[in-house]
Amino acid sequence: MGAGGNQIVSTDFWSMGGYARFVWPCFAFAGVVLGWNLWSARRYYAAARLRAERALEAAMAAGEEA
Amino acid sequence: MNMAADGLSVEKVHVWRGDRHVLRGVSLSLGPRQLLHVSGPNGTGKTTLLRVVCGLLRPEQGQVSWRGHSISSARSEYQATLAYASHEPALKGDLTALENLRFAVGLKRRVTADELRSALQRTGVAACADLPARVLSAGQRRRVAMARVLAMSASLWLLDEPFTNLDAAGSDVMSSLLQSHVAGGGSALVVAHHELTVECDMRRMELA
Amino acid sequence: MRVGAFEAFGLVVRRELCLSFRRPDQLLQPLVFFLIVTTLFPLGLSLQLSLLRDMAPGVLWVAALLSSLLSLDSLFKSDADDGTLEQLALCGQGLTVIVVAKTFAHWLVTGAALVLVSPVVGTALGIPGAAFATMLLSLGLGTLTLSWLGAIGAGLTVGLKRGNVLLSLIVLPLAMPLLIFGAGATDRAISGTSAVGALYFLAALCVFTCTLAPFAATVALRITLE
Amino acid sequence: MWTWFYKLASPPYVYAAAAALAPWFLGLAAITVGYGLVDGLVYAPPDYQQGDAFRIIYVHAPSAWLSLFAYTSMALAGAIALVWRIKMGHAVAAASAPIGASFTVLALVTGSLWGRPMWGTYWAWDPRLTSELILLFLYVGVMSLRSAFEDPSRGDRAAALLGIVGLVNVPIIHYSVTWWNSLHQGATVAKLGKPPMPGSMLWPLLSMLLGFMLFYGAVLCMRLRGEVLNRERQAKWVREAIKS
Repeated sequence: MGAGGNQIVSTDFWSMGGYARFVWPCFAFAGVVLGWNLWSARRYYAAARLRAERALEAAMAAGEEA
Repeated sequence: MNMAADGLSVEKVHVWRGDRHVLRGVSLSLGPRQLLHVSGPNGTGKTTLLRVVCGLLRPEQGQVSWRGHSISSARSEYQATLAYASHEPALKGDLTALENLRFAVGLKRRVTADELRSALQRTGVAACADLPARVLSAGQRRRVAMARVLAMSASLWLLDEPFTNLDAAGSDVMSSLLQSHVAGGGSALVVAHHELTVECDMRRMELA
Repeated sequence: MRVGAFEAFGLVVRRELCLSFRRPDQLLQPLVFFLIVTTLFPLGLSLQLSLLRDMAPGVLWVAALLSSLLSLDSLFKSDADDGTLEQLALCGQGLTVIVVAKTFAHWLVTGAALVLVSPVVGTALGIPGAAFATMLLSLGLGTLTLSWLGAIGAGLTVGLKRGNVLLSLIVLPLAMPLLIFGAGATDRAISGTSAVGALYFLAALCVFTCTLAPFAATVALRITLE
Repeated sequence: MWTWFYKLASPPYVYAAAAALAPWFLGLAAITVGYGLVDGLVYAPPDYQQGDAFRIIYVHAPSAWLSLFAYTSMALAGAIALVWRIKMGHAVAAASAPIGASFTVLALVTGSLWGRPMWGTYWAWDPRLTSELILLFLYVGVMSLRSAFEDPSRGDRAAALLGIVGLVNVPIIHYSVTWWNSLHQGATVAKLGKPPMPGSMLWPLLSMLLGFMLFYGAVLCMRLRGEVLNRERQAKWVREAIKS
């Protein structure tokens, strides 16, 4: 699992060599963006499907459906 | 159909406006010395059909061809042979009637001021040739638009509700112009709600 | 005896100029806006000419950009509203000739006028006379390029209700290289170093935009005219 | 060969293909990003200059690359749709835009957080970040133009044209911003470039990049199904798909 040895002790890992204030927010925000993409894609698909179903009902109601 | 060989033919044109299926497989053909009167309730796509025929709107499906060639291949040559009068008279308010004609017709063919004045004369608005279009009444503006169609001497007339805002005299002038145009070998596609009193080879098409 | 393309070009330019000069007040508005915006900066910053001179190229160019943007809306709007744009599109000359003529006439009336007024603004902002030549040249190239970028934006947004906000949103990012090289050239001219490098880039941008934009603007208008 | 291209143009095929591919893309993306994170955060040695702050590159570089990649694929899909009148191209362009915009925001935020220790401020008009910001403006322009039209097919075509014009301008903008930056600041300020990296640092970066690309593929497929449904609502096959 990866070339460089694990010379980073777990307590020191979280401090990120003193830059924790910058590194972790970056990765957290990356998680937020990836999560938002998945959530909004799913929501967009669900909304589109709903509109399609409503159009189908309207068409059925209008007797267009063969 | 040899009629389509030297005239306009529209085959199974489909147009959607968003979700509305505005034109459902419309077909028509129009040869020289023929007038086609298109009528139908509002919103059935009469204006859309005109815009497809004059090449402004490309249909999703279907074909429009003029003298055997598809209009999308030679769009500007085709548009040079037609005169389109839309629902509005399409005049610049700040320009005089004569200037409006000069700039509109002058783009299609070289034309002298006298020819333009005689066209205005024939539609009965020669008096307001030098008045700015904004001071003219709706009927006068419609007559100026009629003069523009006349001055273009196009072989195909596409007219959208040409009789709106016209009084009795104006309607007679319009009918006689249509009749002489069709008799002279031209063809015309007219969108109108009411009956047309034009003695010529006239067919009617109802858009449902 | 069909009318040739050049003759049609000349006729449309004459039509646009005739229309513009029928309403001279509308011609003055962008110029007055240009003057107003440039007077804002000294009020907001300071009246020492020495300080103003450092900011002058940027101020001048931002003001020129914004006032040109203001007048872009009128490029197709009035014709689209009264239906004459369709008549022009259907005159058998092809939409590109019409777009080129209208944009060129629009530049003459707005961009060129701006360039003529800019010496007044330049002196007000402390730009030395020696730098005027470069400033005028860079503004001329810049406003012409902007008119063409604006023609694409106006073609896309002319049919929309709140179109002019969207027009600025679309055109400004594309005009940023213009601002960089334009202000850069004027800045160098003021500091006495040779501004030829920036002017070459500006000229390249201008030629590039003037050759490709007409086709993009034609496609844009064709989408709107549908 | 052409049947493959022709199939891409038929909405039901695209709809079904997107549904099938999405989970694969997502799974592969999870694996590669997981590996990249662990390898990048734990095993990669700290940079001799920036220490552990350099690890931000494992998020900044892939998102900056993706923001440009998504814009290019949006513009090309739009161009194909505009020229060959293939409606699915517009669906792909419409699906790709928000993903690209979100990655641009991610690149900007991570870029400024990374810049803070180096420049002392969150924003120092670094040429790459400035180009990224202008790219975000281009995204917003295309997306708002697409939604400004009532008729979706005209909105699609207008956005496709703006996408092409924007794509042509991206290199011009990037070059002129770099020229402008070198003019005023000179090259002394350490720019956000990728420092020359040994293998142990490079592998996590490549796997994060691959992971982000796969993730983009996954979300694109998911959004694409919604876009296809919106555009084909009246079609027969949609009714069968809905009923099943």
